[in-house]
Amino acid sequence: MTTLHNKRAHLGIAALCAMLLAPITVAQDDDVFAEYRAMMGDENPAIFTIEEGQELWETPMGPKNVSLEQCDLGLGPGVVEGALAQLPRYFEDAKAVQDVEARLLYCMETLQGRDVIELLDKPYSSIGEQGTELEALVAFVADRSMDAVVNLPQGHPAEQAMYKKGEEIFYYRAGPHDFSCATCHSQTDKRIRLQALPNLTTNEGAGFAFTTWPGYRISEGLLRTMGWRMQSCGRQQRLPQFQSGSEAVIALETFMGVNAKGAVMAAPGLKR
Amino acid sequence: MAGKIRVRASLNGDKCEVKALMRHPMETGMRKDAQGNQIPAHFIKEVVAKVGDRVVMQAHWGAAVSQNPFLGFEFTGAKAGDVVVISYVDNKGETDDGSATVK
Amino acid sequence: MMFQSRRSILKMGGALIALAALPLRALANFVRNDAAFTATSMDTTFAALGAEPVDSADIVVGSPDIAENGAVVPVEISTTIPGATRIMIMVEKNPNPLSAEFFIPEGTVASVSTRVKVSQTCQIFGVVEANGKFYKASKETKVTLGGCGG
Amino acid sequence: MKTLIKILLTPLLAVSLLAGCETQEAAVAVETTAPATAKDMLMASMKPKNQATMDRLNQDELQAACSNANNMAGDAAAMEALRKAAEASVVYPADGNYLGDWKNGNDIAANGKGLQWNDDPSDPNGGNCYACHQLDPKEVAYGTLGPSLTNYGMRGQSELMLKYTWAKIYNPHVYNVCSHMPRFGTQNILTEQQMKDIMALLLDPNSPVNQ
Repeated sequence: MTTLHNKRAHLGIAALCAMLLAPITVAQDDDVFAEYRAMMGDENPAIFTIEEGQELWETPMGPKNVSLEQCDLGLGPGVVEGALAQLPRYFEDAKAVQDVEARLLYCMETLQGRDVIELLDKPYSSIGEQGTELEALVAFVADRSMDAVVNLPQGHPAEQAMYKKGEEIFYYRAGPHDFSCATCHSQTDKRIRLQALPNLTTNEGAGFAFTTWPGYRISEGLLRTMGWRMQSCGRQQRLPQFQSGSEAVIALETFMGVNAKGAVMAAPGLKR
Repeated sequence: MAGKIRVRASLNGDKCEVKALMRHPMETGMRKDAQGNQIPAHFIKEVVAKVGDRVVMQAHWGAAVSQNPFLGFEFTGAKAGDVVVISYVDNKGETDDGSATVK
Repeated sequence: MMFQSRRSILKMGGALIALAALPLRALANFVRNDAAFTATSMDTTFAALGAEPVDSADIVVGSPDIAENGAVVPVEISTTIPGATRIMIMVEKNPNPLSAEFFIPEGTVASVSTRVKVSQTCQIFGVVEANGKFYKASKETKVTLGGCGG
Repeated sequence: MKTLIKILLTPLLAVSLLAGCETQEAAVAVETTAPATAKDMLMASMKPKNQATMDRLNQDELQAACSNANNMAGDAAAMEALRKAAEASVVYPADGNYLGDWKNGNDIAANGKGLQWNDDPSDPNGGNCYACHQLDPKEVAYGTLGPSLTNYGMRGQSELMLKYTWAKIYNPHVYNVCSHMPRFGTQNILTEQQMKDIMALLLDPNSPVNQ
């Protein structure tokens, strides 16, 4: 009980700091929401999802009846602290660059012997639901990565290739509206309606975006992951549906994460 | 293990400041899901906060209170070590409670 | 489903007995007025409450001038009216204006905060009952169309 | 480079591909195919959903040329050819009437729906102009990716102005070959009548844009 309270205070303070110290330069018009955000205070319902994630992490499951506590998120088996600040990265066992979503599913499959097809099929909550297993686990990993410095490894050729491919996809224009990621995210101090748009080609903008996902999405009452953010951006680009943990998503996350080097993790934050 | 209500209670002078966060969908009954089906109303109707037998707050809510509701209030006469218990009942008869020790 | 496992779901028949074991229903005189909660305009809500509130400068309605999202609007109502025993939050243009009411027992500060849904730009009212009389004050909150619009 | 290929597909994705009716050779092929292009990677990472079909990942010449950091590719002659093609795609109203109803235009400008996989294809598409442009100065929720169009009507309603504005909406690449703005006419996002209503929103002296 005590530790949970502390954790919660920690989450609150960090979220508040993230709001106050957010490195993104906000145009003066965007200050219209400063009062709103201040009134929201430090009460972030993400705490529920984090606790659920911790429970899922520690509960033995699957045919092998083991927990995920020996899952290697890149910093060694069982090390959760700071892991999100160094993902996506190359994993020798999987022979693949994986992000947190792909890695968690990989651990469920290999450690617990679980069939992850169903989880892959519905990784994200619909409106009105209370959170998926994957969302809860990502929230837990994010919480334990709070304050860690973003530092994606780029030593392996596969990691370098992912960055390159991510950059290419970032500028790929397609669909009836001719949109690419760059349409909205390659200029500084712009907004779409009233929402400030981070420039993901800069350290500042990429840093803000990378360190604040996953986030509790106020408008939906749900904890949303970076994978969901990509899927939702792709939807508004009028493209088909991005799949959780897929290569293109990992490539885009790598592009953003490498650009964000040195930023400080502040997730799960509060989002619109 | 506590339920899905997070409570904080902290002394500030002679007042005890209480902040509670509850995990609840607070469905209005007016929304539709992706398949176009009406999502039935599901919301907290009543909340009570007590210290021992003393009621320090009681509220009736409609479905317009936001999802994962927040409740903040202050009361006097608390001392460190008191336990504030908050409980709710919703329109389906589901209940939950959570507590915090005053600090 | 998994996340609801700890919730006790009360069967209709056993509800009253179960409730007796919980700290609920502590104040028998603070009964929910369903007609007020289902009324569809400010006037009919006041009628259901049997209230004819007068404007008061001693009620402070705290809500943002502009809300990033109408689904969650922080609202704080406080009053210095002596003997205030009830605080209500009413959102003028919501399908049902009455959003919440709070009973203020002796020793509890007449100030509450919560977050409510606001369907469109409108006045948010704080209504206070003190010694059988009703008082009101309001503040406008603008609700914007969020995100990319899709 | 040749060692990278298999790395790009996670085992999980391979599993999901198998589940998605791929044959077992697909998993093997993953190990041996050449490094994916951006499009290949997108094709492998997305699934069609409702109206958002996979062919939306196919690029036309203009999209391909404008898909890089400089938002421009090819030599000046190639870019001019693309601009000319854009010019040729513009269809002006047959009845010579450019101005519809600004009230409808304002609704279309505020509507961000249309052509997404969660949109009902039987509903009219929106123009979502407010996402990027300021129009009615009383509307606070406007974006800044494009220039403010408040008081656009000050420019008058000359034949030149009508045609310029129409083409800008129909296919903005006529004026800026790698414009970020959608081609509302060429790509059939808006109907002719909807574009006339947007024209009125911009140019009608009674439109809130010009108050």
